[in-house]
Amino acid sequence: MDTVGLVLVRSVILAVALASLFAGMTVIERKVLGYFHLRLGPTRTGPWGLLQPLADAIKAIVKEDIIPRDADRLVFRLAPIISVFTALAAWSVIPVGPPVEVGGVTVPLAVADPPGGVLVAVAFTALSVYGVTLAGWSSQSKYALLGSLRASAQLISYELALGLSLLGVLMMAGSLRLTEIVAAQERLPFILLQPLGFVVYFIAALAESARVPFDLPEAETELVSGYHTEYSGMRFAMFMMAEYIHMITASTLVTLLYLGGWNGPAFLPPVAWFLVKLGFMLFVFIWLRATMVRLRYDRLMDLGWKVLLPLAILNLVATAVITVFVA
Amino acid sequence: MSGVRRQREPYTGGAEAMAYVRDEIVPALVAAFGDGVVPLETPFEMPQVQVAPGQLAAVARWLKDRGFNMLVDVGGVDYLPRKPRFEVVYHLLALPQLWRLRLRVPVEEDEAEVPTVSDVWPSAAAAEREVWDLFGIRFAGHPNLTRILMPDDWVGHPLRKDYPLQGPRAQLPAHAAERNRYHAPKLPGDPPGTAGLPGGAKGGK
Amino acid sequence: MRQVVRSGDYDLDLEELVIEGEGDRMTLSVGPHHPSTHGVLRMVLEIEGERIVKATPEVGFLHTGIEKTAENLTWQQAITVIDRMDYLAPLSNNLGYVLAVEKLLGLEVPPRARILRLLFTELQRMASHLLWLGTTALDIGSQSVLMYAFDLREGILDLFEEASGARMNPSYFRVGGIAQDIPEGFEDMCRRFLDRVPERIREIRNILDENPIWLDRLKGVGVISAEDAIAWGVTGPNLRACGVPYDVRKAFPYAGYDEFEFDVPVGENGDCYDRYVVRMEEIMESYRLCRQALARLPRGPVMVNDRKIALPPKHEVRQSMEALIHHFKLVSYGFDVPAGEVYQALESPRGEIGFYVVSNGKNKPWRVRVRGPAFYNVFAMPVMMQGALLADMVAIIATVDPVFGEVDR
Amino acid sequence: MEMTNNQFFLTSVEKFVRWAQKSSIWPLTFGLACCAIEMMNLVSPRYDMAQFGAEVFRSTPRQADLMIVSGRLSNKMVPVIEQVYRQMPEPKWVIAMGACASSGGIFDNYAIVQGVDEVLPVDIYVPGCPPSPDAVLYAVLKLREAIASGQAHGGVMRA
Amino acid sequence: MLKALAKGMGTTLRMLFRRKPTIAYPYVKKERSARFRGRHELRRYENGLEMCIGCELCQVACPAAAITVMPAENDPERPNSPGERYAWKYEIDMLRCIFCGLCEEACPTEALHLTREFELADFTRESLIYGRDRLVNQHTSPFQVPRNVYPDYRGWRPVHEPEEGHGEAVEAAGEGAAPEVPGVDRTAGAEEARPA
Repeated sequence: MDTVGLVLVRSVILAVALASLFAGMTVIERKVLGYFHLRLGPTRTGPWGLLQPLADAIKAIVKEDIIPRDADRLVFRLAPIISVFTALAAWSVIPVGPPVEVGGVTVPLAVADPPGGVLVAVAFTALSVYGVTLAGWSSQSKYALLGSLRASAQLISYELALGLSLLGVLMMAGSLRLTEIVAAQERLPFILLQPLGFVVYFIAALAESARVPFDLPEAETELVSGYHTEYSGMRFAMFMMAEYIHMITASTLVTLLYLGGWNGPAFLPPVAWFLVKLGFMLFVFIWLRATMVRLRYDRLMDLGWKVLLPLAILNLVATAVITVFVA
Repeated sequence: MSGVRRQREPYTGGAEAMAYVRDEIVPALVAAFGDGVVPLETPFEMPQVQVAPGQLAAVARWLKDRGFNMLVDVGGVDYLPRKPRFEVVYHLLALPQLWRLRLRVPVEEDEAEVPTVSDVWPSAAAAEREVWDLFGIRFAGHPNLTRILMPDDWVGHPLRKDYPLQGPRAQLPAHAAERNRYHAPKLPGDPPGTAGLPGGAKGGK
Repeated sequence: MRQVVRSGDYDLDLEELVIEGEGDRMTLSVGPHHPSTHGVLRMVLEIEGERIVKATPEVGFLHTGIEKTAENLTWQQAITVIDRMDYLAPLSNNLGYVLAVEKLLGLEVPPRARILRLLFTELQRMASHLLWLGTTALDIGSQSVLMYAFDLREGILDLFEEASGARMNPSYFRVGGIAQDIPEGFEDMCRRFLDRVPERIREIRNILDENPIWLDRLKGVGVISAEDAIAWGVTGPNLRACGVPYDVRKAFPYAGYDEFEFDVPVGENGDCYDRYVVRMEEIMESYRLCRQALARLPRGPVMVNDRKIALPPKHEVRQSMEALIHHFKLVSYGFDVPAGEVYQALESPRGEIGFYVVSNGKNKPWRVRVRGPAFYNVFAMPVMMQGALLADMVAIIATVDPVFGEVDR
Repeated sequence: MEMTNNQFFLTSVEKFVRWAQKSSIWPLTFGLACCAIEMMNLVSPRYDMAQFGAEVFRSTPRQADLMIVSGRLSNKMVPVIEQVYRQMPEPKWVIAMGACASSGGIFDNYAIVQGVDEVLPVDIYVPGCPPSPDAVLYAVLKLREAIASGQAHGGVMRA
Repeated sequence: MLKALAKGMGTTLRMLFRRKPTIAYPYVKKERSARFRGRHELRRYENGLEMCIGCELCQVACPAAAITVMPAENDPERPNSPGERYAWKYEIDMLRCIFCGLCEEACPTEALHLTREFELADFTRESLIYGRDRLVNQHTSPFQVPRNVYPDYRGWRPVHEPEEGHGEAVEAAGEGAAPEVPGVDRTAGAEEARPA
């Protein structure tokens, strides 16, 4: 039986794990990206530069905290908190493995595994747009404002394609519960059954987490730093954290929904399979960043509305037809 | 590769083109404008003519109509203490023909004003601003004759010969020299028998 | 609509800026400290949403007074300041200046010096275009290409360091020849470097050339017609991208370019993509030129045999009184240059750089006027920016390739 | 930089914080002239400042720790650099890179400020015109040591 | 389009496995060219006498006016240099210096030399004005002038041919960093170097 105590324990473990995963992710990205760039990345801070994120974090904490004179102080402070909260909250329903037996109690490897898990995760991801928008608006800086406008437009337009492509998976799995969706892929991962849906979902997820080539909200060369131009120190670090957790969430969802989650040949335990697939997805994210250039804003909108959305609908209809006739 | 690229025959033969300008166009120009235009000798292949400031606008139009479609450069020269003191130098280029021509417009110090040619060649607009900024030569009819390189509130025109190289700093008292020790003169108490010049001064030239 | 927006971080105005718009027009001041302005350009943009209605470049933030400083140095010393003008192509600047002075002096440099100058200028063109490629790619979002381009450029800087002793601003060319002959082993080093070039360029083009996003960002963006470009004084790759095959190396050959075989890549549409391809092709043309220059490098002196211009060699200074006197005279006074004025045009990586040098017969230049190609290119940018998007501004500034040391001088 | 006089009692927390600060110096992209090109070379494959965790060039001063003034500072640029410096949060450091930024260099003339220290507090000066990237790396390392030993306080170098 | 993307992705993936040219800076330093223009030094002859004779040509040649030389007469009993004068005070402002090498060219005795040392950064402007104490090469200096710094200065002979004749001057310069041997008379080479 799941008790409140166990849920709390799992929440704490998850929060700590995510924070360290975020930290690890920054240094791994810097190193892998460095290798793509023919250089080494952090090497001196701690062994192999592994303590780099710790140094970054401590530095960010002791850094002076500037709030611009004209900023809306309350909203300015609230925005990064919203960002981090929504990013973390999405993880409350994401399982990392099948339920395990601990001392006779069956414990799911997630904070919660509600029946509408997918919806909760997607909803929280979408909510993060508020943090970004409010940050840009409250900064009272033109670059930040433009960045946040771009971010909100981008998130909203890709949310549709994302949700619609997701429906194909849900139909095939016949459930909204993430563990059951994974269980439905025991024989074949959905990437093989839903290739089109996968492509649409992957691009939309990339755009949602604002990664290259969709990193327009913080396009450095145009908008200086986008919506967090005016943020410094810890508040900026919180935005970075939210961004990285979004990236991890996106990779996780792809893993769970399309790559079969923790299913895999038995020579590795399920959680390890999950981590391998997740790691691969994260590598693909970095790889794309090393290869791609940034889309232009209007093309981004075109891609979202004129290409991805019709494709997602097509995928949905096709899945529906096939599901009805085959089943 | 997107087949739009091709290596077109480049323009060649600039030397003959300049000879053509010297032998054909300059005489025609002189004939058209009389004593407003004086051909100067051309020591280094590029033909040059001296144009009176009053005639410049008309000469510019005439040349533009003959094919000089690019104004390569507008620059000023300060010939202090000569009179007329300044000269505005225009370098023209005609593109398919590769003609080059230099116009030299002498300008008096008291009425340092030349008609603008920015309505003939738009590229002149910025370059004329630069000449105004650095030499203080005004261009009548220029749409926006403001400083371009120096800050708006700068005093003086730095490239004039009577403007000190160090600008306002040249008048600063010794504490500036104290900081830039290598520019300070020799100090009393330096050893006897030294024949050196004060540091940094390129004396005797 | 009346909207109060605090002036952006990068504005000069410290006061609040009130924007009164018809519609949603707002003024955005980009630069002079902005990551995509390639230095210290300030672009005052009027934008509607993300569409640019009006663009006004403002320059002068790097005004260095190079022309004035050069007037206060001797002819030979002035090379050092000329170097620091277009800091991506110091050797092109050097070459233009020394050619102008040599014209005034009526000097003919030895053939070895001439071909070495050509070799180094072409290496410099490659280095400049590589840096341009890297920063452009960075502006459009690809950090990797920046790294690959820098990695390759590093090889050229090594060559400069080997020959002249400095990676940038080598002050290597002198009036009358070259400061020092190339060291032993330099030619092999140069060949080894050149061997790497085609492969590396191909890799970079693999990443960019057919990348749909890259094409999308550049094609049809920042178009300028040939007539407009000529009227605004645009030269160099930017002009050739419009289809005008004007290259000073072919049109008014200098430094022996007429003895060499190379093509002039020309674009058609005058958009950012053509500017990109023209420059990429130019790298390969420079590569060809370097190969030819290495192949036909003659032996012989690298400085004119004229004691009134060239410093005597050190061993002679130690032995001969006459040489010592020449040495002292040349170092302390320099040499007189006959009075006159000369305009020397030259194809720098950014276009026609012109040196209008006036001498009054003394040991210092009376006036060194530099026609910076980037100066004119910058002021043609508003034409390209008509109706572009904010993101296009980045691509336009990047592909026009301004260098502010040369714009502001 | 060795601690010559051990008059400061460093708690381990302070030491830890300084270690963090020195290990994570994020520079600002403030390029002016020739030196800016060599500054860009700092992140290039060969020199790779990322080794010291310092490759994160931030384009907004709000998130930067280190301003590398790379190139000549003209009079017209002074208000800009002052404002950008003010926008950087404490603690912040300044490297005057190259001759022009440090002292005006060859340009002892009307247009150039004779050393950026007339405008900003400078922590460390790097000679060279431009200094090669490893010379700047040396300065960064020296600055790191000064930060770790508590000597560098944003322009005020204490013994 | 997919093919193009795959090509790009493949290229970057290959880069992942390419050898990295990174220099682990403080531990490994880049090999500088023999002509590298770094910190200045004033060299000594083998017998310990300074090569600089205080002629001030470097000061005049410097376009940045970074060099200050104040010569003084040599004490005939304990000379500092083989000439009549020596540099009583010799200062180079490293921050003004643009490392153009004109001073090195100007030096008639090849006393002034730009070494390969590039690590010069310091905390104050004052500390970067190098005086004689830091410029005159101490005998512990490991620096050796490579022979190809002046393989053929100013092209008076065809290049890349074996050196002959005037090689001695280069030799002497190359050994300028040798340990000071007090009490030894001036060598012939040093005599020869006296300008007048």
